[in-house]
Amino acid sequence: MAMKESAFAGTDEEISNPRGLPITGNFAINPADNITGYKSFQAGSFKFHRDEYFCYVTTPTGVHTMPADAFLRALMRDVAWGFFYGTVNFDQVFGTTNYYGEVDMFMGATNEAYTAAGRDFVERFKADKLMDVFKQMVSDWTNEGYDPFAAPMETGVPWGIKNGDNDEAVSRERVTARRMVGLPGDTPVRTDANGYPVNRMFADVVQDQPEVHAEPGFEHEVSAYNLFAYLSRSDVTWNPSVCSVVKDSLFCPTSEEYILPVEHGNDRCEWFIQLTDEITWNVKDGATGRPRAIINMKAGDCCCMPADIRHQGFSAKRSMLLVWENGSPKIPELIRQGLAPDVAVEF
Amino acid sequence: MAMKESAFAGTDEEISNPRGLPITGNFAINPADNITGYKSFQAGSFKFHRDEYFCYVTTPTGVHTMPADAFLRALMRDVAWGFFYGTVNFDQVFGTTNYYGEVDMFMGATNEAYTAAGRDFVERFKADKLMDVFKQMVSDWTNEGYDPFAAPMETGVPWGIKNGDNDEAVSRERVTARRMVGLPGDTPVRTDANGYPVNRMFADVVQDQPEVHAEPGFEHEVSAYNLFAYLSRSDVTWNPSVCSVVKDSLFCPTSEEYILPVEHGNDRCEWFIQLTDEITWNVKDGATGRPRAIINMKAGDCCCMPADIRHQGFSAKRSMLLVWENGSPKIPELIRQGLAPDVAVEF
Amino acid sequence: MGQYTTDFGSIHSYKKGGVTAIDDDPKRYVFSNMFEVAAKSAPYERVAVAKNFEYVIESAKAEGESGWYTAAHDEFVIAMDGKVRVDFVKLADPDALVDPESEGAVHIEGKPEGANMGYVVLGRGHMAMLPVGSAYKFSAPETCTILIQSIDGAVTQHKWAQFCQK
Amino acid sequence: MGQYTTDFGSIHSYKKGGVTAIDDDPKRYVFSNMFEVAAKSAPYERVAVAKNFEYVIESAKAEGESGWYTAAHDEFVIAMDGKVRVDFVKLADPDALVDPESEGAVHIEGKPEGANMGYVVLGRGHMAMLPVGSAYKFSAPETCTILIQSIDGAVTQHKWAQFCQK
Ligand SMILES: [Fe+3]
Ligand SMILES: [Fe+3]
Repeated sequence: MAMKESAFAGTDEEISNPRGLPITGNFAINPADNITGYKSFQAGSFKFHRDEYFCYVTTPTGVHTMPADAFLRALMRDVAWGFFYGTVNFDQVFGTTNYYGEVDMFMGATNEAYTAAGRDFVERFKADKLMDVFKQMVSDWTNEGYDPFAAPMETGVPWGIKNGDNDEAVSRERVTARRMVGLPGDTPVRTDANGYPVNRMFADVVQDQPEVHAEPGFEHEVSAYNLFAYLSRSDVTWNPSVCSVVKDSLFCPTSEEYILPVEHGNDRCEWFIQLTDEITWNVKDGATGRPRAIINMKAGDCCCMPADIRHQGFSAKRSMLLVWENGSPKIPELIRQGLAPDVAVEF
Repeated sequence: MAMKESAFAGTDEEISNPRGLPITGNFAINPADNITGYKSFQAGSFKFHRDEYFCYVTTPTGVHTMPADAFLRALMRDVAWGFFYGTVNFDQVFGTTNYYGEVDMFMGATNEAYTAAGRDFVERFKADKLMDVFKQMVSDWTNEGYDPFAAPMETGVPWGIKNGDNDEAVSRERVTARRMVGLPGDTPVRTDANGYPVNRMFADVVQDQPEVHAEPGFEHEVSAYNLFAYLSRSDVTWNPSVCSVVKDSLFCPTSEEYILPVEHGNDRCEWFIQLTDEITWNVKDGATGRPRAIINMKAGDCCCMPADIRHQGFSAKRSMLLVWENGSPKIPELIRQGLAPDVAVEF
Repeated sequence: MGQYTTDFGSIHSYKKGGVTAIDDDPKRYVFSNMFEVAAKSAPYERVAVAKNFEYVIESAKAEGESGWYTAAHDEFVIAMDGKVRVDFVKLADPDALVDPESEGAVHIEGKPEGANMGYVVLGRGHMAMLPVGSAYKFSAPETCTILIQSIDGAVTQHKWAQFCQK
Repeated sequence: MGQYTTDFGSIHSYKKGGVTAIDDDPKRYVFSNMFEVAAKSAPYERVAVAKNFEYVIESAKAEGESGWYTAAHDEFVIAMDGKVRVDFVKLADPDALVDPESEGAVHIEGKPEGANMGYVVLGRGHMAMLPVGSAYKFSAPETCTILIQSIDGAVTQHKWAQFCQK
């Protein structure tokens, strides 16, 4: 029996605010440091600066240090995904939780040791205001030759003092088909000609196109494209893009290589359909960070990420993963209120 | 810090074995994989293999995946340090605990989630036998141009299929002064001529030598050298070497840059004396892995690591750190039996 | 750099991964393999392999001809491991065959009335739209697997206990 | 690449870091700064800044001349931030001045008897041996800091509560 989220009572269109936090303002972008050449940034009580190796997040409760590559890869996803669904844990300490219009930014809020000791720190921001700071941060802190979207074997290193930029790479638009890739007027397929060569690890992926025999007048409806070829030409990793849409059901396939740069903390169930090759997922508790499971997925495997966990994937060979999201804005609050289960299917 | 070779041979005293484990044999080195070119290794029920991005540790309870750079940097330290004092956590799951002659190798034994769920796995090995496998592993898995001892800005990347080796780098002899560096017949000072140029981040460290006016016959006793110059010429990071010895009191200064590649779990108190610049230490509980403190050390700061924690350091600029160890073999068992405190000083 | 071989899997040859629990119940991950599900089901049984509230992803064995289906919303199909033809008819009176407020695909007895829209032939990894207002039919010269993005409905089979890791 | 400035600190100019507890007692880390300890102590007070069972590291303000010391074992000294001269005498009868089974340095009244061994002049970062069987004396034209590797003994001062983070 289909359980629709609209069947549950008790939702409205207000933005959820489980911590009851006020909106914080006070944004600042400070001039480049004389030695490192990097700007520093401020959002509320959060201060951000980087040097040759590290990015630092400072709050009234302390300083958190992250390697620049890990921070920039995570920041890039948070920016490109528009804070995504639920929580983007840059690592086990710092991250953001999306309430869709407003965002909680936190230090330690998803880390058992921090919360148990009362050392966690959270502030709430208007999403667009915080996004503006994040976008300028990823732009300023990315050097020429380094692409935080790329796999390690496909890009340079992020270390060192400020040295040019890679705004072309960090300002890529996330691709979001309205109905399906390849439909007239919708997201175009990828080709050599429009700047998407086949990735070296997908050289054996057949690039044929489906036979499409539309009768006159039905060209907008009888439509097909080669999804595997499309994914074999992705120039980014761990960056789901919407390829087909059934109401709130979004097929978001992506090409994956090396490590998902964040621990994604679900605010709803999310499904993974492994289209090719193999990914291993480390699953931890969403609230505490304790390891819960390790999941190995091979081509054809289907697996649900429950709403109460966080997950991080490892893909040794570039692989194709179909991430499947239910984009309904009502689900997270239903789950928080205990009106919907953490798991997608009980059997 | 390097153990004395005699530790491998076993001592007259009984070797501690808190888990009461039998010694495991069954070592194997398997031929190179046809695709990746890397050998695989086995020690007891632990199996090790690597591919372009990752190193994998397999036990009967599961597979643990680590990025190749993190694994090789940690393995390099475990090898160079002779399993060090206490526990070398390669990350939060895999590692070794040294019992000085014998070694426990574990998956999840220092991770609360693994132990609470009974998913931890431990086997015990003769130290010299396991060391032999580890040495061949670090040799086979390190490619030409990559130095797991070096800071990220000073070396290449470890990714890709097997491509040459860097045995010169991975087989460096650790430096262990018997009485003091620079004494006749003891560890020599470092110079351009013997292959130790000044590191770029220490270009401003004065290279003068002390005035030594020894009366005839006292040249072996009236002796001094420039320790800061010596450290400015270190070609490795996070690799303490013994510079002066008062019985079991070992001054083990080292030059640090980027991140300590392991989480070192103490089996006794260990002291840090920050000689120059700045290091931040993330301190976690030794048994559970829960964050306990963040410690920021600036030049002149002195700080003890208690016997019940693990620690990992971050150094943005290359810095000089004096690691001070009490090498007495009796201490760990005293602490385990509750006969000595976890802290060095109570006040 | 070595040559890479992309591993696709198929209804005839697939490997399964799985859930290694550290501190959890594997059932919560609803882990199955679409090729196994298709292989062990009757042709064109549309078995849910993923479900998120009302939405589903169905795996089916494509073998010979299917019946005709329609739905009150778009659906999409991916040919996972072989050649599949999809024929389309523009329904003359869609509301007569499927409640416009309803969700999920419905089976239609016999070929429905309406204009011939054409057809597509999908190879491995090709995705086609199954547009609202039309009926569609699959045919496959050789056994293979199709994956359908849809909504839980009349034709959706639920066999979780049979196929999912416990 | 930029130019790097190594930060040494000195008795006249030092910054202190510190312990930020997440779930612990900062006292367990026995956190102090050797320059602060030296600055706030009398000349040549040998104040322990680190201790591990019997072993200690002492910080002392070097200023003018110290008395003479000896120990029944080697010790070592590092000049941290300025010029320090160390004079050595080969003790004619070391056991008369320090129990050969004892640990830690002892203070000797007046210049001890024995052959002149020579002296060293240490600059910043230089380390010298204070060899067993000898007596030694420090002198510093300008105030600076010395760090001594030794064993807890008669001359070692313990002022933990005064200098360590609580
Ligand atoms: Fe996710
Ligand atoms: Fe350590």
